[in-house]
Formats: sequence, structure tokens, C-alpha cells
Amino acid sequence: MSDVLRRLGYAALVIVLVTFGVSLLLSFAPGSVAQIVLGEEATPENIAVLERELGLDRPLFVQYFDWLWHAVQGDLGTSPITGRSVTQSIAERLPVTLEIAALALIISLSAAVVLAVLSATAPNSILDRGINAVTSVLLSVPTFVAGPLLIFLFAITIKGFPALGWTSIETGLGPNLRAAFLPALAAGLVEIASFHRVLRADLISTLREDFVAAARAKGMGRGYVLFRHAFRPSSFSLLTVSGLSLARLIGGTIIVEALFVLPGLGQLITQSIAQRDVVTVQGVVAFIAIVFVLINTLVDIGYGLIDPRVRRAPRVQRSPKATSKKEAAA
Amino acid sequence: AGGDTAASSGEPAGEPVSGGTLRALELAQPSGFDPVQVFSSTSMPITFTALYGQFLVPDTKTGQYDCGLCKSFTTTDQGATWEVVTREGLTFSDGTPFNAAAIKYNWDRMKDPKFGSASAGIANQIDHIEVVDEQTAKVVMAVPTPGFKGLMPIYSLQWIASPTALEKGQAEFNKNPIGAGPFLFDNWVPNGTLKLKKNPGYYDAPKPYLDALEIQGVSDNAQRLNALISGQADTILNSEASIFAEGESAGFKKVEYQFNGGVGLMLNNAKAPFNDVRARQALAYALDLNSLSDSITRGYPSAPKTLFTEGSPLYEDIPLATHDPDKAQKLFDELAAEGKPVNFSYTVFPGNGQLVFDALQSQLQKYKNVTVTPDQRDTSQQGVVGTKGDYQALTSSMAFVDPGSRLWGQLHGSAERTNYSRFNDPETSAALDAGFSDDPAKQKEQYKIVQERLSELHPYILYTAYLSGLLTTDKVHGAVVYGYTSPAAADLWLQP
Amino acid sequence: MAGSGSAHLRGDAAVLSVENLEVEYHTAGGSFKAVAGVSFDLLPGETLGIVGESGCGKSTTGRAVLRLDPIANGHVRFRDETIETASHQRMRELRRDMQMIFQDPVSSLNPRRLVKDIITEGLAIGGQGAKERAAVVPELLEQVGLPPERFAEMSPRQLSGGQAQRVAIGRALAVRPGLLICDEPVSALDVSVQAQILNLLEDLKSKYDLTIVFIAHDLGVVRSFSDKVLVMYLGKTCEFGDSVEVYERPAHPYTRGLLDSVPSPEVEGGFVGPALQGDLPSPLNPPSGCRFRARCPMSQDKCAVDEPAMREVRPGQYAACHFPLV
Amino acid sequence: MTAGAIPRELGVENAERMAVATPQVSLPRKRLSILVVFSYVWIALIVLLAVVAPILPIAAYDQSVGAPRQAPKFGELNTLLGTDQVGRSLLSRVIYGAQVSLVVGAVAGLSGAALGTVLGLLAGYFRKGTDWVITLIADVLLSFPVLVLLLAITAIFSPSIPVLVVGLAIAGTPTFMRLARANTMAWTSREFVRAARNMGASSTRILIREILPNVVPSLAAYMPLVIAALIVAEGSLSFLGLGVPPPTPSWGGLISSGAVDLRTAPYMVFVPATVLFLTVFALNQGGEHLRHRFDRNLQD
Amino acid sequence: MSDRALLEVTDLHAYIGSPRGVVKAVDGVSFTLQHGEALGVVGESGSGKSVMARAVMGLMPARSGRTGQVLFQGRELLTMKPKELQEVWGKQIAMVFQDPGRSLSPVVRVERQLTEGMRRHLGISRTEANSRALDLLREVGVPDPERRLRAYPHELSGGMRQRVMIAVALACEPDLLIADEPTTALDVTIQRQVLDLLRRVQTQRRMSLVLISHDLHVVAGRTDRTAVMYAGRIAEIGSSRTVFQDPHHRYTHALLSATPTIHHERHAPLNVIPGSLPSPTHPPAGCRFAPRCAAASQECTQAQPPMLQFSDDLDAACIHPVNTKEGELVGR
Ligand SMILES: Nc1ncnc2c1ncn2[C@@H]1O[C@H](COP(=O)(O)OP(=O)(O)OP(=O)(O)O)[C@@H](O)[C@H]1O
Ligand SMILES: Nc1ncnc2c1ncn2[C@@H]1O[C@H](COP(=O)(O)OP(=O)(O)OP(=O)(O)O)[C@@H](O)[C@H]1O
Ligand SMILES: [Mg+2]
Ligand SMILES: [Mg+2]
Repeated sequence: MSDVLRRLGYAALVIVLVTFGVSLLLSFAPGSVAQIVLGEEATPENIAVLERELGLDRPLFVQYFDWLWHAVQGDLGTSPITGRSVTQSIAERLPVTLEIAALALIISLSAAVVLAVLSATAPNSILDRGINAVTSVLLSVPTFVAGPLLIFLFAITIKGFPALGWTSIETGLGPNLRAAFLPALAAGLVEIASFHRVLRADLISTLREDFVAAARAKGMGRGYVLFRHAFRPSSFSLLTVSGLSLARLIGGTIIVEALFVLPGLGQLITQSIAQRDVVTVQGVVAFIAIVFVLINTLVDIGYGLIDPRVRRAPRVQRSPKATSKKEAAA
Repeated sequence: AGGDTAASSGEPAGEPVSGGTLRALELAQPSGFDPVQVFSSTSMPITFTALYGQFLVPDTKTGQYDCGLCKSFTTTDQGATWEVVTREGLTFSDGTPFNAAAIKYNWDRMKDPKFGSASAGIANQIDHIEVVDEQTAKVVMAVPTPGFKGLMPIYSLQWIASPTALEKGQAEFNKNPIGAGPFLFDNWVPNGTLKLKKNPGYYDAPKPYLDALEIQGVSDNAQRLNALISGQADTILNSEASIFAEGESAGFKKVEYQFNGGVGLMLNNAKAPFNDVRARQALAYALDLNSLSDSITRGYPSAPKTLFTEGSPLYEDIPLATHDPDKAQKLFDELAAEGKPVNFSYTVFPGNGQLVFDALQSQLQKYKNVTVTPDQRDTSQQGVVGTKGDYQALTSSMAFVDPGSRLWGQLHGSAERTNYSRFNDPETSAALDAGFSDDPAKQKEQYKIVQERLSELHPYILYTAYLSGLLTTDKVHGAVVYGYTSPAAADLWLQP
Repeated sequence: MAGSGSAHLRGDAAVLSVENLEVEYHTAGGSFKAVAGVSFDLLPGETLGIVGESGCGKSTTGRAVLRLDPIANGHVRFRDETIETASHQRMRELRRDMQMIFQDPVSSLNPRRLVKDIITEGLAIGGQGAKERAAVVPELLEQVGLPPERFAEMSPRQLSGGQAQRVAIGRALAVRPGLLICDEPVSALDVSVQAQILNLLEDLKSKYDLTIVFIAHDLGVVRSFSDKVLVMYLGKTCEFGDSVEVYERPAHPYTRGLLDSVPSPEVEGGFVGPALQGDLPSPLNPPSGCRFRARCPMSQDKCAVDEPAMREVRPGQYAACHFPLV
Repeated sequence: MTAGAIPRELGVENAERMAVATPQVSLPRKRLSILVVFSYVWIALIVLLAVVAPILPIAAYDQSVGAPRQAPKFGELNTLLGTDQVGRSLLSRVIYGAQVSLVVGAVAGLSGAALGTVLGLLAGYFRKGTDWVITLIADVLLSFPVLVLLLAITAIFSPSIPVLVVGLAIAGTPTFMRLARANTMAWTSREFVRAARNMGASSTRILIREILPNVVPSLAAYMPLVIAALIVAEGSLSFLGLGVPPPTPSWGGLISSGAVDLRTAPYMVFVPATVLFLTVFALNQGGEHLRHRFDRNLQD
Repeated sequence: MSDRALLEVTDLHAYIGSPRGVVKAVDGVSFTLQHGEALGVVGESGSGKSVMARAVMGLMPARSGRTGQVLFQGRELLTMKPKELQEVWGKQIAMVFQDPGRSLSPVVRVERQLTEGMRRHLGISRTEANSRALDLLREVGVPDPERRLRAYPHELSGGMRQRVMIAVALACEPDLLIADEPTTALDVTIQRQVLDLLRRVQTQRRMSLVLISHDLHVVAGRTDRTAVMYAGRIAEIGSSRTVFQDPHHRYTHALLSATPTIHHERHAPLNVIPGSLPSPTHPPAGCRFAPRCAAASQECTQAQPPMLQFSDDLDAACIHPVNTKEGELVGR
């Protein structure tokens, strides 16, 4: 229990530091939201009035703690640019970003698992080397190159998928998935490579373990041993990496969202930074930090699901080898 | 005054047919629909004419403005006061009356710095508004503004929203904006698709023809075309020559309108080096505007040769600039010898800015005693740079439909806040003032002076035409493009 | 057993005297005392063997004496110095006089340094210049039986386990310590190499007049190498005495069980006595009273209540047991 | 030989087999794979070209060499890879672009690595409070999406190479910090650290002499991977229009400005994209290779 | 079949490709194992014991090769197809590995690890397999077997895990159990328990046993015959009592006298074997122990000494044998 509290406290600290950091950063940026709102024809007096109206003439600390005070109560404030509640803006855009990120993760995980199993069953074979070459290629194609290429291929040449825009799930799952597929693929391609890499390496080393030999020595088939005995203990690093990558995908959908014109968090934050809309930026950043913490927690829970050894408090006596290996994996 | 003739689509298509849903892509995404929040005349015309209708409708034949939602919009004292009369019985879609009080409410709101309207500048030219009677509002200007009516289509003063709805606050309003336009708000996800449905109570029946509109804003030109090609849209707004060409070759219909004037380098006349007219002239001589334009428009050069397009009644064959490298070099050398070398920075904004800079830089590289360096800013400063005069050269547009409003504001010596180039030439100012004449001949004469002065003094070096238009599938008709706020949503229809 | 008490300490003559040493570890599962009240001392030139099953706290004891693990309680005296209260600075100096040799020879050598640098590391820390150090390298290597010309420039990866252990010994002896703590120095080595190292240690011991704490789980090795032996169980002491006598006539049932578990090919069935039942309990919640009682064939009610203290059962032989085998 | 000892019988066939039949075993390939060789050659080539760019017989990167938008064609060197919208040589721009991409990637990578390593060493060695604070910093930086951080930084300072380097270095720091911390913890638990402490070594000495030399190789093996990631990050920024100021070329900038013409002049994207791809690919391959060679000592 | 040995290994070679070259881990090993017999295999680390066991089973790593003959109940195992081998594994030959912590799947409950083999080989139902698993756990002396069935390996102590491993190996009543250093990772007291257990089940079930260890003392007291391996070859093989008390091979002898026992005189120097194990990739020609052997002659370094029969129950590959009984060295 106290452990849970400590974790929560730590997470809160991280979130406060992140949001304060971003508001501090943006306070150094030239230009102000009032200027943006008022546009070209603004007079300095108008700007001053608006800034007072928005409370931007107060010291940074006061502004920040005011924001924090409201944020703690669940009110992330209102964007001076759009006049919309930030909570609501996030709520509107979250499904898009979340779906893209989750779909990207699903696509890349499933591809990577299949490839890694193929690779690991015959390390250094022609097949393995072929797969490695393919994933190395994927690893080296950044999203901003993959995106236009996918659009060119699948939207313009083949016309199978929309080139841009979002169809919400209310319209129907089919159109929704069609709209999400290309962006998710563009974001997920790079991840396939890293997932494949860690899973392959772990599978290969697990397959060399005594317990795999022991299971084989019982007369169990190769496939059975691979999936029943070897797969779960090999998926630690995969879990760590996919947690990191999900966090990265959620924070980094900026490029895909820009490429495919998706109404997601990435767009929101890019726009808000450009418009010096600190309130929205803080809200989104806080939110991403929360998601990050959440993903970390999920990953920790995931470890427990994958491996009964970490479910309960770690045993006192652990062979030093096992400990150091875990450490390295983490 | 007059502009170019309008371009329109689907002439031989016959009578308009009702029904259907049109999917359109505009140039930008709205961040809200409260008129104080927007500045939307060329980037989101369909959205806003759909919600709020057209307050004034330009007559493309005469270049004059007819009344749309208003009954009359007149001045009798050279723009010192304006009388705006609304239509009898006209209501907003929530049933509240569209009357003089509603106009006063909306325009007063524009002036209120609390709302931070982007049109506050023009609204502030209004001193106050008197509600004369239910239908009539008297607009008293701070200084006589003869071009006020012409400015209307550019600014968001033209979007009149229901005061009752606005009273509920911006957030509420954006969830259900209420105007008196041809379409009603259906649903909207910010950055997503805006859905609108037909307003059965629209004053100008049988318009609108469409049952529904689905509008999305996409700022990237190429992506908009991609979407059209991949069948995601029926029509896209466009302002780029190369995209028009590509779209046409992909089998789409083009509807294109060219503004007078164009887009180009705005030189800061109040700051070295361009406070010296020779520096501006040297630059104008030095640049091969067609090749500059070719680079920027990706192979469809359109550097305007003259201030007015050939179809305009005010057209004169006075070239805006001539390419003469030798003269340019001489002037550069001369200035350098005087210790005033032409070393300037070009302010680069995200978007096309970098390309313009590259083109500029690679051309000037061939000359001696001139250098250009980039001054990168982010979008947030786009508005500030001009107002503050914090630049040497900057890409800006000097595009207009009728010269009275926009050109006056940009070039007149006493148009302080909107004259970003700080150009102050008494001769030009006098001619602009005199240009507000009702006599076409006198007008033409005065604007000839303006054109002569411009080709002599070069406050702007225009390198590309300012286009506005549409690419559509064969089915889309009724798209008339004539400058700001076009096409109007009410006119569009779909061939079943 | 599993008792405390310091009846077996021999007073001021000892070079090293450890009294009621306690070391506590904090883990995610909770805190526990890996060493829970251990006392022993060494006379000059003596070798003390510490035996016990894995996890009973042998290494921890060795490290705590050097304060490489924090001392939670108890006293450690080396010559005239009180270890547990010595300043950091003083401790750094003192440690040079008390060296340690570790179980895993390979991991105790820095893989990124050469043998000649490793073996003179103590001298470098002591402030000797590069020239002086280079001069002593051959001597140091030779004394541990490694031909200098071949080994000086080698990296630890190229060494076999036995060679690595020789380097580790050489490094420890380079600073001329008075006390040497050997933490299972041969258990990672093959039998054939183990004998080489044991003989080497035996040689060096007489040559440098070393006082040695010798930790091992191989009972045969401990017996042949040490004068006195201390038997530990779950962080506590069971028995202390002359090594030959303790092996011949163990007084503590645990010592007896340990000795009976040593395979002996000469007897039918392979073992001389009955087996000990059960496993080592978790140190997180050790049994009350005598920690050994759960596995003890002769445990009685008293054992669950009272913790036995070390007491003399025979002249010079001490055991922490309510019912010693006498 | 004793009289009592008689040779064990082995069947005749077995005796024969003993002479010949030993198993044939293939050895793991020791040779560098062709891809790795290619990768090193490519990296060397790119670095070399970037360094000697000024003395190469190519046009300046900001000089127009002919008509705009020429497709690649053999013949003249400058138009070998085509020209851009302004008529500048893509070959020259790609080569000079390498300067930016490599400098930004390498300098940011190295400084991020240096900072991260120092912090990671301290955290992993001293643990407790130091570890807590440093891990907190890492977590804070990690929960900032990299691009958001960079967007914020470029909002403050207008983009320039130093700003990019600083931004990317900050972005790269937590990764190294975590790596260095994990490595340090693993090495600190080794007996040789204890042995050094037992020799009277100070913490500084242990950190610098004992642990650092072991941590650095495995971190260095990650460098190419990180540099590759940073080159991509710089590309993404340029793609968003926040890269190095014009007319200085960078690969990301070239791809971004070409992307608009993807349909009509695809080579404008393909040329820089291929170079970027090959470089990132080569760095990744090289990194993997180095990691296999140097990161292993963690395991054994 | 009863007159035939259960397992006949003839001239077995098992090589493994490694980055440093071909490791000649097992290089010409021959022995036979009778029904119900317990054979001990001893040798120092790296002498090829594990590889030999795995080569007999057919569980070799990638990049490896085997030649020779492994006849199990008259069937050649070396050339057997994987499918057939799977029928032999677990059902007829079972194996227990060195480190009980590493040879049980960490993420699979004891129950499944015990029953999956039975269900595969014996085709019995889940409930039946479960009740047999309970019986097995009881047999190997695991207290509270119902609870242990639901446990994960990490929840068991080392000794308990090794018992479970033995139960797993016994599940399908194999004819041969190969135990590769089953007690090396355990403490003496636990080692003792496990060794007793192995001995008990072996005699009760009349099963054949190959017990591998690096400690001659462990093997000698509890097997019928013992083979001493050195650098991939068998140096000496014979009845356990003879090998331990009257070894003929120089290596066996040296090994025994280098081991301090409870009877060793305090502080007396131990007999040492100079040098270290030969390189597994480039072993010396001739007798592999020759470079470390005090009695080595020219002859020893030239040809591999043949296996010589010294008595009914002892063979050794040594041409300068020791005879400890008479206290004198034979030969030279
Ligand atoms: N750094 C540590 N943190 C937590 N627990 C530890 C640590 N080091 C040792 N322990 C625990 O302390 C107890 C005693 O450990 P110690 O290493 O002293 O035993 P040992 O007798 O040397 O065993 P072995 O024979 O296996 O070396 C064990 O339960 C061990 O798991
Ligand atoms: N998978 C492998 N790859 C390469 N070499 C190997 C492999 N397995 C074993 N070897 C080598 O084969 C030789 C014999 O190894 P083996 O494991 O059989 O020895 P062992 O007698 O079982 O030793 P230990 O007592 O340490 O278990 C050693 O030199 C070892 O390094
Ligand atoms: Mg220990
Ligand atoms: Mg083995």
C-alpha cells in the first residue's frame, strides 16, 4: 500500500516538473498568445487588455500554481485561442491518437512476433538473415519518409485507403480502421524492427537455456516448447520496449498527424506551441506524462503477468546471475 | 472600382438540382465559429458562407457589391457614416430576429479587446453604432472611410451571429453556432470534419441546393490534391498554380480567379537598406521574377506584370518591374560605395518561406555587394512582424479585388496601422484619395498615377499572382469564384 | 544452535576480534539480518575456517569485518583500531592491512586492465609512481607462481580461473597485509587447480606470517587448511574449536549433520551417518529460539523458547546448543 | 606396459572408423557480413565527402547550376542527381547536407552521451538520493515527447545548428543515462570494485579507473544507433520546418521540400531519402555489429 | 534383449563449432551400460561430461556434429529421426540437469511440467496425470505435494526443485535416467538428500542410471561402475570401488591425491597436478594428460594410448599406470 502511495507521489512529482518545465520554457519564447489572438491589426493597448483578461500579466509562478490548483481539481483551463476547455479538447483528440498508437503497436507487435519466431527457430539461416535485412530496412525509414510513400502507394496509386483525414468509430468500424490503417502503419513500421530485434535475441538465448533442453528431453515438440516454455520468459524486453514505444507513439504522433491531417493530440500540441497557448500545452503535456506513468505501471503489471517470479515480493535469495541479467534487461 | 471577372464552373450543366452531400476541403481548419475568433475570407469561405450567409454579394459584372443578408448598405457622406438596413422578418436559425440590434451587438463585440478579434483593427474604424429603428443601424466611422463597404467581405464583420446564442459564451456557441446562413451546424470535431445540414428556412429559397456539407481543412496543397485524387473529396480549394495544373491533368475541373496585385516581397521602407529607393530599385532590377515565380510555383510562373489584371477596367500596361542585371549591379555598387551595401535579411516563416528564400538567395548570389540572410520566425510571429516593422524584407500579399479598400490601406501614407511597408509617397497617397471617385475616367486616371509610382518606387516586388479557386469533380456545379468569400456555399450543387 | 554469545573469545591477544556482529539487508521482501550476532577472534598467525551452508552469512561476515558491508551492530577490533567507528579516511588506510580474496576469481579482476596494473593497484593507490610499480611487477608475479614475462601484459580474459586467482592473491599480498580474508577462494576452481592454490596460500602464509580467515563450504578443505573452525548456521554461530577436534568430535548436531553429509566412498551407502532433513529456513522469518531446531534430530521444547549461547563443551571447543553431543 | 593389461577389443569396423570418422562441423562465420562491410564503407564515404566537400569539384550548395527540377542524369557532375526547385545541384546539397546531419547527429549524440554517462555513473554508483534525483530528471525528460521538447526549444530560439545540437543532446541524454546507470550497477556489483575499495581506492578513483572503462565500450557501441536516431530526429524537425536555416541544406529539409513534388518530381524526395536511409541503415548495422562485439561483456 | 546391454556407446565423437574453432568436446568415448546398472561419470569442468550426455540423448546445440554409435536397446539413436527421438525422450531416456533453478521453466507451474510429458507419452487424462503427479511428488519426498503442484519453480527451494526435476524425469518410467551433475548447485546437506533419493528410486525401479559429477567422492560411493573423463575421452572406467581405491590411470590417481579429505593432515601440502586443462579446440596429440603427467614418456605424446584392461573390472587408457595397492609405480 505504501508502495502504491510512493509511486503515486513520484508520478505526481514527475508530472508537476514536466508541466512546470514546459511553461517555463514557453515563457522564454517570444510572442504571446494575446498577440496571436488579436492578429495583425492588434494595438499594444488591446494586447495589454487581453493579457490582463487572461491573467498573463501575473508572475510565472502565480500563473503556474493557479493552473496547477485548478488542474488538481480536474479543470485544465480554457484555451484563449479557441475558447474551448482543454479537458474537452484532449478528450476529443485522445481517441484518434490513442487508436493510431494502439493500432501501430498491434500491427508492429504482431508482425514482429511472427518474424522473430521464424528468425529464432533457425538463427543465422537464410530466412533469418533475410528477415534481419528487411527489418533493418524498416528501422532506417523514418516516419516522414514512410508516410508520403505509403500515401503515394496506397492512397493515390491503389486508392485503397484515404490519403488523409479521420473517420471516427461512430461512422463504423470499417471506415474507421481504413482511415487509421495507413497512419498506424507509417508510425509502426519502425517499431517492427526494434521489436523483432529484442524478441529474436531473447528467444535465441532462452532457447539455449537448460529448461528448454529439459522440456525437449521430455519429448515435447519444438513448437510446443517454443510457445509454452520459451515465449513468455523471452518477452520481458519486448514488454519494456513496447511500453516505451507506446509512450513514444503517443507523444510522437506529431509527424503522422501532420502527414495525414488527423485531429489528434500531436496536432493540438504543435498548434498550441506555435500559438503560445500555454494552457493547452500544459494540459496536453500533463496528460502525456500521465499516460507515460500509466504505461510504466501497466508494463510493471505486465511483468507480473508474464513472469510469476516478479508477482510477489522478490525472494531474498536469488542467484546473482539471474539478478544481473534482469538488471541488464531493464 | 472593379476586379477581375469571376470564374465559375459548370456553365453548361443546366438547371441546379437539389440534394446530395458535398465533401469539400478548405485551406484551413477553423478553431471556432464565433465571428470574433475567425479571419476566414479566403481560407474557409464555404464554411462561413454556409453558416452565416453572405452579408454583401459582389456583383462580378460590375465590380460593385449587392446586398445579401442586408437590405441596403449605403453612405451619403463619402464614408463618414453608413446606413445598414436589414431584411424584414429575417431571423437567425434559432428564431431570434436578424435586426439592427443584432448588427450592433456583433460589431461592438468585434471592437471589444476582451474578445481579441482579429478584425478588431477594422472594427475600431467604427466610432459607434446607433440603432435607428428595428431594421436600421447607423454606423458612424471614426474617420471617413469610403472603402468600408469593400472591406466588409475581407473581414469577419460580415459574419453576423445570433446575439442570443453568443450570450451563452464562446464554448457553448462553438458547440452550436447560430447564424442566418443557408446551412445549419450539425457536428464538428476540432481538426476533424465539420458537418452541416441544409437550413430549410433560408431566406433565398430554393437555395441552398445541397442537403449537407462535409468540410475539412487541410493546409497542405499537395495533400488536398491527394485527397481529391483518392476520392475523399468532391471539391478542394486551391491557391497554387502547380496544383491547378496537376489537378487538371488528373482530370478535374479547375475554377480559378486571379486577384489584382499579387504576392511578393514587401520591403521595409522605413529601415535601412530599403529606406533608400535605390536599394529597392536595385532589387527590382536584379530579380528575374519569372524564374523566381517558376521556383515557387513549381513550374507555373505567374509573376504579375502589371498591378491590375488585363480584364480590369483600371488596367494599364505599366510593368511593375523590369529585369536588368546590369542596372542592378550598378546600383548595388553605387550603394556599396556610399557605405550603404544592400545586406538584408528575409524573414522566413514555415511553409513556403524557405523556398522563396532559397530562390531569392540563389538569384542574388550572382551579384556583388548584395547579400540576403534568413531570419527564421515561427508562425506565432506572423502577425507581429508587419505591425512592429521588425523586418527588412518579408513575403506579403498586395492583392485586392477593388483597389479602394485594400490598396489604400496598404499604400496610403496616413493608413498607419495597415501600411506595413511604411511606404509614404505623397503623390501616391493623393492619387489613392482621389481614386474614390464615382467617375470611372477619373478613377482610371488616378490609378494610373498609382501604378506609375509603384513601378518607380517599388515598395513591393510582386513575384507571383494571388490565385484563389477550386478543383472539383465533374459533378460539382455552381462554384463561382470572385475573390474573397467565394465560392458561396448556397450556390453549390451536385449533379446526381 | 544458532546461538550467539562470545564465550569463545580469547581476549586481547587476538589480532582480530569480532563480537556480536550483526549485518542487516533491506530487500523488497523486508529487512533481515544476514549476520545475527557472530563472534570470533584470531590470534596472530592463526587460520580460522568458517563453514556453513550457502546463504548462512559467511561472505557477509567477511565483508562486514572490512566494513565493505555496513555493520548494524557489534564490535570489530583489528589490532588497536575499532573498525565500526573508524573514519572513512582511516578505514581506507586500514583496509590495506586487511585484504580480501574473492570466490569468483574472474569477476574480481577488472577486465579492462592488464595483469601488471591489477597486481600493483594497491601500490598505485598507496601513491607509488609508475616506475617503482613496474619494478616490482616481476617479483609479485613470481611469488604467486606466474612467469612475469608471459603474464604481465595479459588481460584477465586470457587467464584461466586458477591463474586469475593467483593474480588476485598477488594483488592482495602486494600491500603486505597482516590479515587476509579468503572468501571461498577455491570453490570456483577445478580440483586439480584447487590444490595448487591451496598450496600457494599455505606457502605464502608461512612466508609472510599471515593471519587468515578462510571461508569455504568444502569441509575437507577447511579442515586441512585451518587451525580453528567456526561453524555458522543462518547468520549465527554453532560451534567453534580446533578444526581437527571439531571434525572428530562435533558437539553441535548441525556440525554432525554437515560432516555426515560429506560423501565418503569408502563406506557402504556412501555416507557415514544419517541425513539431515529439511532445508535452510528463510532468513526473513527465522525460527524462534534455536534457529536449527526445525532440522535438528534432537530438538526439544526448550529449543523453541531459549536461544542457546556459546559455551564450552570441551576444553577449547565451544557450541551453542542446549543439548550438545558430548 | 603391464603384462596384466590387455587391449580392449574394438570391432574392426570401429577401429577403422576411429581413424576417419570424426564429425564435420561448420564454424560460425567470423567474417564480417557484406552488409556490415558496406555499412562501414558507406559511413566512411559520407564522412569523407562531408569533410572534403569544399574542395570537391561540385557547385556550392546555394548556387543554381541550371534549370530547376531536372531529373538525375549522367553527364555533368552537378546535375548527376538532378536539381531542386531553384536549380541548385542536388548532389552538392546532399553532400553539404551530410555535414549538417552528421555534425548535428554526432555532436548531439556525443554530448548527450557524455552528460548521460556522467549522470548515469553517479546514479548507478552512489544509488540512494543521488540515484533518486537523477532518475527523476531522466523520467521527467522521458515523459516529454522528444518532438514536443524540440518544438518548444525551437519556439524560444530560432532554429540554428547550435540550438538543434543542444535540443537533440538533451533529448538523447536520458537514454544514455539509463544505459550508463544499468551498466554501472552491474559493474559495481562485480567483485573487482569491492577489491579496489578494499585497496583503499576512493570513489572517484573507482568510478574513473574501474567502472568507466567498462561502461564506455558498451555505451560507445550504442553511439551509432543513437546518432542514427538523432539524424532522423533532425530530419523530422526539418520536415516540420524547424530545421537549420536556409540555404544550408540538411537531409530532412531536402526531403521535406521535395515532398510537395512527390508526384511530379519524385527524385527530389528519393535522392535525399535514399542517402538518409542508407546512412541510417549503415549506422544501425554498424551499431548492431559493435554492440555484438562490445556489449557482450555485460553477459559474460 | 536381456542379454544385450541397455546402452552401448561406441567411439562417440561430438564436436561443436565455436568462434574459436571446433571444440572436440567428446572425442572417442565408448562404454556400455547394463539394465539396472548405475554408471558414474566424473571429470573436471570442461572434460566433456555434459556434451557426452547430450550427445547420447541427441540434444546437441546448433553447429555440432556426432559420429560413432549409440545403441539404445539395440536401436541406433544417432541416426534416428526427430519424430522417433521424441518418442524415446522422456519415455525411455530421461534427463536431470545440473542446475535445478535453470532446468525448470520459470513461468510454468510444477503441475504442468510434471504432467505434460505423461499426457504426451502415455496419453492419459488430465485428472489421471494429476493424481500420478501427486504420487510422484510423494515418492521423491516433496512435503505437501498438493500445494507444490500449484507452485511455480521459484517458490521452491533448490533441493525441492531438484526433487521435482527428478519426479519429472521419472514420470514416464524411463529405462535410463541421465543425471548431469544433479547436486553440484546444492549444499552438502541437500546434496546428500538428493543423492539418497536417486539411489533409492534407481534400485526400487530397477532403472539404469548415469550419474555425472565432477566429484569422484560423490560418484564412487553410489554407483556400480565409474568412468573418469579427461579432455573429451574416458581415461579410466571400472567398478567404482576399484576406480576409487585402486586407480590405474595417472590422471585418476593425481586427481584423488589432490583432493583434501577429512583425513588429510592439517597444513600438509597437497599433491598438485601442474598446469591446466588442454585447449578443447587443439588438444595435444597422444595422451591428453601427458603434458601434465609426471610419468609421461615420448610414447605418450605420440599416439593415443589404447584402452587397456587391467583387471576384470578396470580398464584404463594409460601406458604408465600406477598401482596404488602395492604402493609402487608400474612401468617405465
Ligand atoms: N547485497 C545483498 N542484499 C540483500 N541480501 C543479501 C545481499 N548479500 C547477501 N544477501 C543475503 O544475505 C544472506 C547471507 O549471504 P552471504 O553471501 O553472506 O552467504 P554465504 O554464506 O556467503 O553463502 P554462499 O556460500 O552462497 O556464498 C543470504 O540470504 C543472501 O541472500
Ligand atoms: N554450446 C557449446 N558451444 C561451444 N562449446 C561448448 C558448448 N557446450 C560445451 N562446450 C565446450 O565443450 C567442452 C566440454 O563441455 P562440457 O559442458 O561437456 O563439460 P563438463 O564436463 O560438463 O563441464 P562442467 O563440469 O563445467 O559442466 C568445453 O570445452 C566447453 O567449453
Ligand atoms: Mg559467499
Ligand atoms: Mg556439465
